[in-house]
Amino acid sequence: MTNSTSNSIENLKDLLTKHYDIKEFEEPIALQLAFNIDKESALDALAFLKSQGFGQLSLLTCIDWIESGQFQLVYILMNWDNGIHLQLRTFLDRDKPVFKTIQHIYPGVKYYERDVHEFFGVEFEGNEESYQHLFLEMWTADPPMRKDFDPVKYSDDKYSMREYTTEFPTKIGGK
Amino acid sequence: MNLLSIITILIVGGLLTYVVSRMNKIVGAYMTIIISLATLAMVLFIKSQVGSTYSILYFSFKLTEVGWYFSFVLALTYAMSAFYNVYFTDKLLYPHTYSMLYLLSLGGSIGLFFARDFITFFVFWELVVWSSAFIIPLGKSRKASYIYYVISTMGSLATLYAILLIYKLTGSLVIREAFVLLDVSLGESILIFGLFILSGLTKIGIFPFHVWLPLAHGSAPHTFSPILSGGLVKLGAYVAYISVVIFPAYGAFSSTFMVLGIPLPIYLLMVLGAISIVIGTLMAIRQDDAKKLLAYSSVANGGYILIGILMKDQIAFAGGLLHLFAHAIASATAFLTIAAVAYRTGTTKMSELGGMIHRMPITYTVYLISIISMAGIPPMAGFVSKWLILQGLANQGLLFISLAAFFGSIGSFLYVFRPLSAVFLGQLAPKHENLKEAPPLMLIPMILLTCITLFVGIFPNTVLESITHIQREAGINMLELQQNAIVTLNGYLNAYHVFVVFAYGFVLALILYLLMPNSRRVGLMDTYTSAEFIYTPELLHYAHDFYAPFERLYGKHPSTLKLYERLSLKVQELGTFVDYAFMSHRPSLTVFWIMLFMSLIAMGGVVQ
Amino acid sequence: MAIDDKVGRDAWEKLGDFFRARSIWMMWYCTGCGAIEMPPTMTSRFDMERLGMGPMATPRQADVLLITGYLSTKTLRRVIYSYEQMQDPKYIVAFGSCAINGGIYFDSYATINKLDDYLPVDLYIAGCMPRPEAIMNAFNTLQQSIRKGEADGWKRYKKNSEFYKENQRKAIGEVFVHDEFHE
Amino acid sequence: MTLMNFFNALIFVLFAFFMQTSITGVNRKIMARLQKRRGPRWYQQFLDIFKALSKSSISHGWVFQFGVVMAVGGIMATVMFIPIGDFRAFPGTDNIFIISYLLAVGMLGMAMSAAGSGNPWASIGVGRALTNMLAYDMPFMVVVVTMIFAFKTSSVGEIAEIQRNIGVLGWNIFRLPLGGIVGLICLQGMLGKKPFDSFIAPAEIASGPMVEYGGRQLGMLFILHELMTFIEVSLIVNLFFGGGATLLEYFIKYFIIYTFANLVSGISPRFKIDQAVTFYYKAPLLAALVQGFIVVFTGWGVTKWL
Repeated sequence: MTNSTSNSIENLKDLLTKHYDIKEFEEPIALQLAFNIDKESALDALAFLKSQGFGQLSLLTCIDWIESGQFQLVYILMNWDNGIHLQLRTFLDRDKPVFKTIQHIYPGVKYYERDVHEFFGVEFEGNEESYQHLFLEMWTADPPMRKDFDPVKYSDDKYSMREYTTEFPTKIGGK
Repeated sequence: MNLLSIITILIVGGLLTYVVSRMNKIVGAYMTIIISLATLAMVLFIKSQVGSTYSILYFSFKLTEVGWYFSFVLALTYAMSAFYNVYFTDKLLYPHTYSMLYLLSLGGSIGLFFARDFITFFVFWELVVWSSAFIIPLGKSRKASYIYYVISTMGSLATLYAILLIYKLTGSLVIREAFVLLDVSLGESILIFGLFILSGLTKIGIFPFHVWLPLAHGSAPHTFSPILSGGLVKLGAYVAYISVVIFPAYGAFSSTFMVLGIPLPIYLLMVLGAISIVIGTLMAIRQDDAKKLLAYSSVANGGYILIGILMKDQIAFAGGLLHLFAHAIASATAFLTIAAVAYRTGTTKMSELGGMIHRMPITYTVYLISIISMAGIPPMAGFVSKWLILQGLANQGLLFISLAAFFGSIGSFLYVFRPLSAVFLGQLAPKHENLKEAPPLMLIPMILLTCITLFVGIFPNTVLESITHIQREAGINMLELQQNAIVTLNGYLNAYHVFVVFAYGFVLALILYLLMPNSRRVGLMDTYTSAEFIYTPELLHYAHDFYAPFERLYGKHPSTLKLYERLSLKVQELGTFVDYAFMSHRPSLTVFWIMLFMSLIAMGGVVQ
Repeated sequence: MAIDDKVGRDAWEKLGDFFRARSIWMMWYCTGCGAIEMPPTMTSRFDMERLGMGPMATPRQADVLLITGYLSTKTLRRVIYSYEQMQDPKYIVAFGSCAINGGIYFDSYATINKLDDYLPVDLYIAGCMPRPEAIMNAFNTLQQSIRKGEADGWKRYKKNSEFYKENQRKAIGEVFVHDEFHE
Repeated sequence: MTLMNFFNALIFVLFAFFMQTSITGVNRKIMARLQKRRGPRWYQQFLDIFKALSKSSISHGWVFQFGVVMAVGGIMATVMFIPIGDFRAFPGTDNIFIISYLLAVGMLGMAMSAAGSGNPWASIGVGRALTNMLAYDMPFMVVVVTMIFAFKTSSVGEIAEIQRNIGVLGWNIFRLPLGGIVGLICLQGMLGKKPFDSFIAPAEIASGPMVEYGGRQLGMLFILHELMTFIEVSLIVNLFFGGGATLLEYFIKYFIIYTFANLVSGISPRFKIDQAVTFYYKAPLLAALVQGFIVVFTGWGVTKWL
């Protein structure tokens, strides 16, 4: 089983490098391939991979690289025939994070895009629903998963704390 | 003021109403009310003249006890439902014909009940069949009227054949003498009995012939359905009465195989009645349209009435006749309440209604009391009649029929509760927010009928009195009635005591209830929804597929209507074959038939 | 029944408290991780029914609402809606440190820290999920306080309801949610 | 129908309530011991009822309250018809059909007020309760009809009298064995005990019809449940076990039968409602019919008995 999948990972790599200029590939664990791709060619890469048998979009999530001022979208795809997981990663600008919806490729991505928009503020053109809230009810502050959001400050001023009066006895056997 | 004047007033009045309502619909409708109320009053008035006979033209009438009882029930149902005509005239296509036929059918049925000889009987029978057949298409569907007309004509033709057979055998046409003179073999008496009762079975809607009832009642105009199920079904009961009591059925069939003391032909009819109870109940539980549901309940209760009358003993016979009265009142009231709801909301589909009690409380109370009587629960008339029937069945030891009777009475809790909960209780849809109570002229008959049901339920002896007169006239030993208790061979019922104790219990519960801290009024939507916020009452109202788990048990049931349709297809195929074989002009066929006959003759087998 | 702090309980309420102390029905609403402590409290080893307590299916029938753990804003809306559906007199027992001062979720944007500002709590049970012994002890204390008439959380909620309503509005905005899932 | 009758009847209802509620309390302890726990005090059921009565309550309209009062009133009236030994509150009214149909008043009253609360759980629960009634009442009524045909009387007291005259072997459980077994199985359905209590399933439909009741309505419905249990169990005692000549004898029989039903309910799962209907229409109905044929056609156990 493994030699057939290992060479299928090999020819997958050649296939991808032939079509798109992908600098380097990572293999975090067996049967998993991760690579970075620029924003423009990410869309048709996803369409191309769907045609190559990656029928399932397992997850769409976002990573906030606040130092380099970038958001990183990660699409995890899976191919049921040979069991290969594939992580397609693209970088977005942090101040104006905009990307296109891929509902026409993977219809299931509708709620993932809505979740990423709610917690990171990334806009997905073409998916009007993504501008509504999914988990948070009546949330007015800015998206909570961004690194520049301070939960402790939010929690302190929104939810009252219990004040503890600290009059412990100054010495043992005190008053 | 005698019987002839009643019938003439009705027939002439009907034609007169046609002319009047041609000019103004509303006045025509009020005419129907006045005339039917007058008929009711006159019927009550002529009670003292029992036994006298009249004759006019070719018809001759005899005022009998049973005739009076039946016409009283009919006149009451007609009079009460007439009040609704005023509101529904503009919804009808031909209101003037409706008013005329309305009165003609009443005239026909009263004439029928008092007919002395078969000719009058049959003429007035046809008058009723024709007038009701033309009223039904004024409602929603014409197909229902076709099916109704076909089945009842089949019945009436069978009766006509029986009448002619009797005339040939006995030479006399008077009902009471003709049957007595009959001394024929067993086979012929079964033939006559079967043919004569056939029209009764079709009219009551017993099992094989019940197909027309839900279609006709369900789609008849709203004001005529109560008469159809409350009144016209009782004509079949009268035919059953004649064919069991006047025609010495028990005597004629005494030589057949006896089932627990009941001759086989009559026992088979009772089994048919039992089957129609079970089918009526099962189908009524499934219906979504309230009128169809009540129609199927009429099929079920028709079964009770037939069983009661066929038993012809001291208890169940009285039970059958009382049930005839109680069911007539209860189902007429139920239909009237559904008509009132339909008048206000425009639909009788249960899944589209809900929460009517908050806008039509009086209609709700009237419906509640009518279903308590229909289900046979104590303080109402329905209980006394069902009690009598069940006592009679238990006394005779007929297990299967009493099983069907119990299934009918417990099953009736299910199907009477379905409209109560789906139409009147539950969530009120916003579109019904500003509904008003039924108009006052509609409330009068409803409240009147409810009081009658309650009164007869507490003092059943008032009606049972006239039923004992019928039993005396029919030669059966009469029901033993004490002050207001009924004493039978194996049971004792004092309906007044039951009511008093029920009221006493109610007062006790009320006192206990009022002692406690009172309750805070809360809106209908502030209800437990597993802590979720729901804002659409229509979705929260539970009315669709009310008894889903039970209905699934008999989901794929064989339907008699489809059986008839397949039958009619077979007849058409036969017709086309005959048409092809004999009627076509192709020479080859004629040559074929000639050759066939020649060969037969040649074989010599055909000659002798 | 006019309710104010100073006046004692009239005879009717004293009698009522006598019965209410010995038969408490618990609402079946497990709001947090402490709910897993209830099965051992009910079953054969500790047997809550000895105290006359038992679970009941709906808020209308229940007397005591157990807040068993942290309360996120979404859960708090449902808890407040259920609490208001319960019949007076009603009590609240809060389990664990998350209800007392936010516990380990004190810094989360979604959970409230001090339950007392939003709902009148009659009894706190310390512990990061108290064991059944602590729960049984707490129920005993609750019964004594009901018998003595000190468990007046529902009176406080009625009396200074605008204090509670104000806190609720500040923390979770509108209790009744109107969004696509509920319309 | 003198004033004495009414006073006796009131005493009788109170006696029925206190006897049944204390037996329920004892049974809750027995059920607890079944599950190896200690269980509540014997008077816990009284505490629950009076606590429920003492609380404030809500109402969804006049039918919501009227239905409860009508139900409890109907059931109190039915209790007055039940004979114990020779004590009858109202002589001559203990007809089986009156009792079983007055039970329907209780069911209808509760159904009406539950549906009036506008909660879908309640309507589902009521639909199931009525289907359940259609299930358990068929075999029971066939047995009742056979008894009426056999003993030529439909008064509960007289049937009990007939059985007592012949002594212990005269009990119907021995004369009509199949009928007795069917009676006990139907008792399980009547009481709404575990195998057949899908209409008050607490987790599935939030205790069915009882979903919107709190405070005094809930207390009244507890009283209704106790009185209904009293009626049904005493029906079985009178019809199949010869009723009680003395109060003590009646109490012992009553306690044994009710505890037996409770133990069966303690260890059995819960039927879905259509399974309950198919269950009752198979074996119990067949047994009841067979018993009926035996009695009607051969007369064993009735005419030909020791």
